[in-house]
Amino acid sequence: MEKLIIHKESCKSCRYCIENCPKGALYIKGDINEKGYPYVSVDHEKCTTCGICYNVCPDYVFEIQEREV
Amino acid sequence: MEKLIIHKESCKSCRYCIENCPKGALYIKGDINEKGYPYVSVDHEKCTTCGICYNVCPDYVFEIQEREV
Amino acid sequence: MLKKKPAACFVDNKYCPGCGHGIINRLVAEVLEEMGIYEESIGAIAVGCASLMPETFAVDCIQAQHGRAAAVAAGIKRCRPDKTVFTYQGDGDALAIGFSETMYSAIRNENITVIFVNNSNFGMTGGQMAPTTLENQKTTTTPRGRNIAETGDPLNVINMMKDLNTAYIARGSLTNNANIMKTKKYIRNAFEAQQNSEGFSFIEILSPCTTNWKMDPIKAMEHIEKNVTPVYELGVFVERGEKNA
Amino acid sequence: MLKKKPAACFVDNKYCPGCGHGIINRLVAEVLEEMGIYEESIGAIAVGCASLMPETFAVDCIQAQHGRAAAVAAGIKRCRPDKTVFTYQGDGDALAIGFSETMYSAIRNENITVIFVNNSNFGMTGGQMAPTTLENQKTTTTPRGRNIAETGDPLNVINMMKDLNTAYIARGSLTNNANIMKTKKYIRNAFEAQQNSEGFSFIEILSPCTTNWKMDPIKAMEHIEKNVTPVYELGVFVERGEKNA
Amino acid sequence: MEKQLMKGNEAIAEAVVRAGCKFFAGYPITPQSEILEYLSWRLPEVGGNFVQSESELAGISMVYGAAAAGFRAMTSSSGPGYSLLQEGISYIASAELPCLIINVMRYGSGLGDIFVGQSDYWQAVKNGGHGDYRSIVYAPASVKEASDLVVFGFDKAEEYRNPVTLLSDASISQMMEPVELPEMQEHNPDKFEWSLKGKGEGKARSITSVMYFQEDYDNYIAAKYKNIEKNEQLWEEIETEDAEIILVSYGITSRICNEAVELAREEGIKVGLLRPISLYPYPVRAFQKQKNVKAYISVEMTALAQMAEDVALACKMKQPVYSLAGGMEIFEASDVCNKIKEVIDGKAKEVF
Amino acid sequence: MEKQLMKGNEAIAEAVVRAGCKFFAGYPITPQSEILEYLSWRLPEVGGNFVQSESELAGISMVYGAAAAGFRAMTSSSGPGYSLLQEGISYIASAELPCLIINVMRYGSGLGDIFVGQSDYWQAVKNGGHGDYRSIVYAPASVKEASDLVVFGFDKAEEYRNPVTLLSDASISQMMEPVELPEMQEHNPDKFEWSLKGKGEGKARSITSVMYFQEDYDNYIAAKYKNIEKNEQLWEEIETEDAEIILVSYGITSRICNEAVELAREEGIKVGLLRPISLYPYPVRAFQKQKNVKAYISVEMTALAQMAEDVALACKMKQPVYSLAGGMEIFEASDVCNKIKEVIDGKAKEVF
Amino acid sequence: MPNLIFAGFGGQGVLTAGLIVAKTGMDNGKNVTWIPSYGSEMRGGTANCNVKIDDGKISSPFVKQIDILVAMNVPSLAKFEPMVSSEGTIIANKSMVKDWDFRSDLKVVEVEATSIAEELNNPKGSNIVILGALAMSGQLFDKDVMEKGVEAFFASKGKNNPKNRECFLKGFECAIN
Amino acid sequence: MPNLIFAGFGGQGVLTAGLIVAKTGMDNGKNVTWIPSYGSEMRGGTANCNVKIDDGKISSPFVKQIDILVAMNVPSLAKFEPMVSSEGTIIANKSMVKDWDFRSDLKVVEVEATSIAEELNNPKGSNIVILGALAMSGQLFDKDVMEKGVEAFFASKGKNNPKNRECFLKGFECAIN
Ligand SMILES: Cc1ncc(C[n+]2csc(CCOP(=O)(O)OP(=O)(O)O)c2C)c(N)n1
Ligand SMILES: Cc1ncc(C[n+]2csc(CCOP(=O)(O)OP(=O)(O)O)c2C)c(N)n1
Ligand code: SF4
Ligand code: SF4
Ligand code: SF4
Ligand code: SF4
Ligand code: SF4
Ligand code: SF4
Ligand SMILES: [Mg+2]
Ligand SMILES: [Mg+2]
Repeated sequence: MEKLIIHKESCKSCRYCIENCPKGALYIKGDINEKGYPYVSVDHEKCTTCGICYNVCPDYVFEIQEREV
Repeated sequence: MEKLIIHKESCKSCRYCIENCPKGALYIKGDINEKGYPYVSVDHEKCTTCGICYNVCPDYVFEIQEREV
Repeated sequence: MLKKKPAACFVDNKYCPGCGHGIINRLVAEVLEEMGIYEESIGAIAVGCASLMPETFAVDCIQAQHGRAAAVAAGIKRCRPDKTVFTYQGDGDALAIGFSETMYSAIRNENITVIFVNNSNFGMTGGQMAPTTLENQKTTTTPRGRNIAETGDPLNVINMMKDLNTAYIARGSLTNNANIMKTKKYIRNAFEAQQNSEGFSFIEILSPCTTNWKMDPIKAMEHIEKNVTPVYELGVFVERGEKNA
Repeated sequence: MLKKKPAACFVDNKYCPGCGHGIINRLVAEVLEEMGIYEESIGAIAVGCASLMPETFAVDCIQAQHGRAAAVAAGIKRCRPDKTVFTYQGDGDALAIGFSETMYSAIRNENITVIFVNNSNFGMTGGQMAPTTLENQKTTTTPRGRNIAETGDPLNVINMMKDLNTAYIARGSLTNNANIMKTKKYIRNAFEAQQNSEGFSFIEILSPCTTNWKMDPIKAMEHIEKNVTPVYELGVFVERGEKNA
Repeated sequence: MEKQLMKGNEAIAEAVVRAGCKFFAGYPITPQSEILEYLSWRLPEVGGNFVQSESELAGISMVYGAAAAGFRAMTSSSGPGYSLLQEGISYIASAELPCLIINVMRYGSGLGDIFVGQSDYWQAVKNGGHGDYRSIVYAPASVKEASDLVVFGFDKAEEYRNPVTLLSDASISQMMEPVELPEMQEHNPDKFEWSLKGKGEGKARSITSVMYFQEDYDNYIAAKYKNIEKNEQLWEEIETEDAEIILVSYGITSRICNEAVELAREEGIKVGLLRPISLYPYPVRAFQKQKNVKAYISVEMTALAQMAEDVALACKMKQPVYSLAGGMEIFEASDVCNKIKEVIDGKAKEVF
Repeated sequence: MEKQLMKGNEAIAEAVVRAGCKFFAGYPITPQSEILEYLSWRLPEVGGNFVQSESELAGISMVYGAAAAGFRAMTSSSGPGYSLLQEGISYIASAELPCLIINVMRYGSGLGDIFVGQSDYWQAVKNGGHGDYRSIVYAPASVKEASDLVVFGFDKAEEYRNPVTLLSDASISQMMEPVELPEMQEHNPDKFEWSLKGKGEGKARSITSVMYFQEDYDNYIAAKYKNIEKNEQLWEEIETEDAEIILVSYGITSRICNEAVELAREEGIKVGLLRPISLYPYPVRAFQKQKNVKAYISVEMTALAQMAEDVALACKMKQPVYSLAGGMEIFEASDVCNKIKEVIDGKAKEVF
Repeated sequence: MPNLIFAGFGGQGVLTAGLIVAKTGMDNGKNVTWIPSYGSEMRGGTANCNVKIDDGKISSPFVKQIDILVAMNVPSLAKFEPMVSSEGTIIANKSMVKDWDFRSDLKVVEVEATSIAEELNNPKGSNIVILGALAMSGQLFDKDVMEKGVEAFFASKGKNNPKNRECFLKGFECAIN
Repeated sequence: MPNLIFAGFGGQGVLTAGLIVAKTGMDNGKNVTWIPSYGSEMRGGTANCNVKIDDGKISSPFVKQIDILVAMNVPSLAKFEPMVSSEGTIIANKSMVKDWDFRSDLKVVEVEATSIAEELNNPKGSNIVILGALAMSGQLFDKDVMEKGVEAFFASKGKNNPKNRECFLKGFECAIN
């Protein structure tokens, strides 16, 4: 299981998370979700699970979990 | 003509004028006006036409004029 | 010295014996007459004992809905900016049901003059609690005295208003000749501010409701001196856009 | 570190992309959940974009009339003093039509929590001027920018409220992670004040209305930083009955 | 229960308490203020909440909240204040909450007169507020009936989850009459599944217009009110069996009509009185069973003969409807008798 | 005048300006807000006053003041906001001031739906406010008619010194249609003796309920409205001459009925349309002149068939009245045709 | 059975006097109504109440034809005397009504209600004095019934003051027919 | 005459496209109505308008059976395709509608509206591109009328941008039937 889960169907592409991620781990590929928005993706290598994206996202897109042991 | 005129029919007997007259010139005799109130009278000798009674009266009872020459 | 009831008070008023409304009616009439504007003034008169005024006060008047006098006045003034437009309101009217209209006239800095009679209860309807009712004061809806834990504190509207951008705000009283003269001066300043298009002017006047306080008029004035004035400080709070106090 | 959308946000919200309402909904949900009171909370939800909340927010809710949420909440709280009762309102709702209900809840120190979203316009109805609209801000009813000579100054409600006897008053913002965390703390303090029966708590939150501002969300947040925050100072203004600032 | 001499407003207020109502919020207005004044000390005595709200709007909003919480809740007002309640009543009806609204009618539009009147008939009966709803409306004709209808009103409000209006007037509310008060009862706000109390483990409740989730809403709401119309008609008949002229009148005016019936009967005129107790639903059935009637006269203290329309609809215009209307002065029985005679002599003009 | 494609709300707003109205105060609400938005720039352009008031209550109060000053003044709202205007309308009517009130109807009680509806019929027509007054009510069925009725409404308001209500709805107000706008006219607020302008040398004016000084007030006010009822009925008839079934419908719904008439006529069914333009006074005369009619169908976007009562009263219940009612979905012409057939086939149940 | 109006200045206790009479009626098995003047009608400082007592149903509580007028002052007489039916009765407070020219078709009973109450050290009792005069007039309840009525009323309020009885008796005694 | 719906995201200019068509209808002597979606219906970020053009009177402005659907994105197709009458037409923005499985009973015209507008340096002009495609479909006005309509519309707004004409022509040209 990934440490950072993106519920991409909820994303409305506001870019707050991208703007606020201290690691530059987030980006928009261009694919469009069912709502019609180009949703956010993460570069798991860069992500430190700091939780900022979760905090600034208006649309409950992020979920942060420990890696499965 | 008197210097202080009392429109006694307007008096409602609140006694503000009596309380505030610096000369103690005002008093209630006990006679009742048409509205049913024991109205105010003046002792012209004491009155200096200072105007305070006019000022404190809620019912437009007083009128102050110069004595006719 | 000449003193004669002003022309606007053309017939005996209908207030109870010792009611402050009578004095205030006369002061407003005097100021309008002295300024030479009484024939071109328009009053928006509140529901409350204020509503007894138009019958005995010879100025063009409109009976506002309860609480809405300031909005009614603003409507008139915006249409007829060259006329002097004032409201005449009680504390229930201006601060309870009409709180929003009163405050928003101040917020918008409407170029009107609000004359606001604080007699710490609803006089006309038989002495219920008003926003201004003092702590522990008995009224017909606070028969055991106003309990501020349930009703909140007595409302000092000038405290809320004085930081807004308005022209003139003052609070006077009627307890003696000196206070009455001061109150008259405040009223005059307010109307002058309006004439100079400075914006919103507001005069609160502490006044006795002898009937519902169930007090002898002279006792009622003493009560104002002793108990009301300490809660509602007298003076000028805003003048010509400058905030004092 | 574990982060997961709170249970109350059980389904995607219906706000526009980048709308601050979504963040605030989540913060309220988190606080209620963390305090362990979300299952016994009751929300009085305003008319405005706020009204999109009940469908997606799993807390007992009532749709208040426009402007009256604080009075509705007071009615509930007085009947059910053991429940946590809050309002969720926009600036048009709480400060325009509902000015009196909002202020009187504060005046009476009702033991409720008011969550107040200041997005400086009427979002739901298409971006008309709100009391909070900034000077010169263009809205659909101030197409040439808000002219304060006609409309009055932008309304800083906390200035009016902070001298009243209330429990907790603060203003937060959503422009970055730090501000969001602070805002969350304010919300928590407010609910705690209610739990301690301290009385009225009020949280104003500066929030973007991307759609009606016609701004890209990130630009909208910048606009708040640059233009809105200077007018509506952030911070805690009243705490535990003590007035700060 | 012992008979007591009580003012209408006070008997109403005491009945409110006895109905188990624990929440009042409202604003003073003559001739209704004694309801507040009484409840201001009486409700706290029974552990209830009394709030003198800053306005009628705040009052009805608090009632809306309290009703949503499942409590028996009410407000009262008159004339202009009743107008200000209309938006709230529409919300309460649309959310299908029970509550009691009292309008102690005075006369006139605008500021009006604090004297007795019946000119808020349309407003109460045909919805002063917006949209498709009705309030169940009861009109008491005595202090005793006023207090009984308070309790009955709360029951009906809950049965139909709908606001109930008690349409009193200045005379019923201001006068004292002997009254036996209803029994004290308790009300449990948790007994309703729908009442706001925190969701607990269950699904969150949303008190809002049922329109948003009620399937086939139009038919649902039409059927709801049809049902009320079928079951809740209430009226009193006095000497109608053989009556050729039937007076239709409610509240204080019906008492005067009752006296007029007696006077007219003494003169051998076959007059009866049909007194609607429920104004909504209007007691249509009462009209349908009349056998000998040749004309109806709607007697009411309103210049615009507001109820006469409902009389015409109720009798399906099979008989002519006349009107004795006007609110500045309360009628005397002799006024009513004169009208009856005019009708008999063909001198009156029908309104329908 | 050139034809323009204009939104109903904007055509209304422009007509307001052209009628010489110089004062608007009101509060946003969908689907009415474009009236404000338009006037916010347009009124200042002609030296008028636009105020976005803090609430509907403040708005109607400012309008009351402006109207008392003799100015053409107006406000507009919808549903819940319209409820909040009722107290003020009652005051304005009782003071006999002219003004224009616009209600752009949406559907439902409570918060309701911003989609088109006609469920404020009772509120507009039978007085949402307290007391004995009426507002003259006009219901436009097109953008052009809406703008024409604005000007006509102001004229009538002044002629009778009475508020006039323009009862628009979301579709008329939100759609664009070609429109020729009325001519620009000026209004002189000093032309009225009664308008507030400072007493000057004369007697002071008092704008208040005329009840306080009008002798024989009850009869005066009854006669005033009788007179309006006599002179101001307005309606349109389409193919009614030989019609055996007459649809009665106003506003947007009447247009659908018009289409239904065409469809039904194609099938040889003798159907006509009676479209009330004035809802108060209700066009009773239009019903009285119908010769061949066997049934009326009241078609309206309200679940409770609010207008059907007036149809029954207007036809004196000589014909059965059926109803096609419901506000959640706008009718299609085929819905109306189906109803017509049900009536013909004896499958529909009359409501009166 | 009679229609009464009790009228006087606020403070003269006319509403209470009317109420005592109404309650006495009720306690004696009658139908009764009582209705006060209210609201700004009272602003002038005068008050009145209408009382009806009847064996049968009472329709309007408002009295338009007065059988018995209890008038505590001159303005009350000025206002209500014209409404008294011929052969009707006026009970007047002679302390305040000095030289009134009563209609000749009326029965008039006078009593110095204000002075008597003051003499008896019960200045608020003038309304009870006048009830004594009312009893003496023989137009309504006889003395015992009225006396019991007064006592029962104050008992029910928990305010039994022996001075009220004194006032009542003195009023009965001093009334001039 | 046809009933149309124009639908897409807010910002794609579907309301304007509908309005241009309606105005063109009016200028050509037809009765027309145009009505937008409004209020919270728009909160999702989608917008649409209903347009009716007729020689006779128009009753309801609301379109329940669509003759021509102009769909600028996928959600619009999802929502409105079921309402298109059989034999009806869909004009779709191929830039956003990639692999949609159109109903087989419909006539479909596709155009890369978004990309073309971007290519022509007029990113807000995708709605005009699609009007070109509409003209090409032959279902409503012919090319000249529509072209004039577009120009007249912008002229009346005082916003005549030659790029709009380019967009229109390119749309007409590139539309795939
Ligand atoms: C909408 C409405 N609500 C209530 C009333 C009843 N009412 C009339 S005056 C008044 C209060 C009067 O108090 P205040 O404004 O303090 O004036 P005062 O008589 O004390 O001078 C009230 C509640 C009304 N007329 N209209
Ligand atoms: C009585 C009434 N008036 C007006 C409206 C229309 N209305 C709905 S929401 C709203 C304002 C919304 O603005 P705000 O409260 O700031 O909330 P936001 O949408 O910006 O979050 C208005 C005016 C209404 N529903 N009811
Ligand atoms: S958790 Fe932190 S680092 Fe990881 S994507 Fe989110 S903001 Fe960036
Ligand atoms: S903040 Fe949330 S909604 Fe916005 S782009 Fe990032 S994931 Fe999407
Ligand atoms: S004028 Fe002065 S001195 Fe004379 S009576 Fe009046 S207060 Fe007294
Ligand atoms: S102040 Fe006026 S009303 Fe009062 S007692 Fe003196 S004269 Fe009479
Ligand atoms: S009731 Fe009070 S405020 Fe009203 S007139 Fe009497 S004393 Fe004055
Ligand atoms: S309109 Fe504004 S406040 Fe409303 S959901 Fe959209 S962005 Fe948020
Ligand atoms: Mg007061
Ligand atoms: Mg907002």
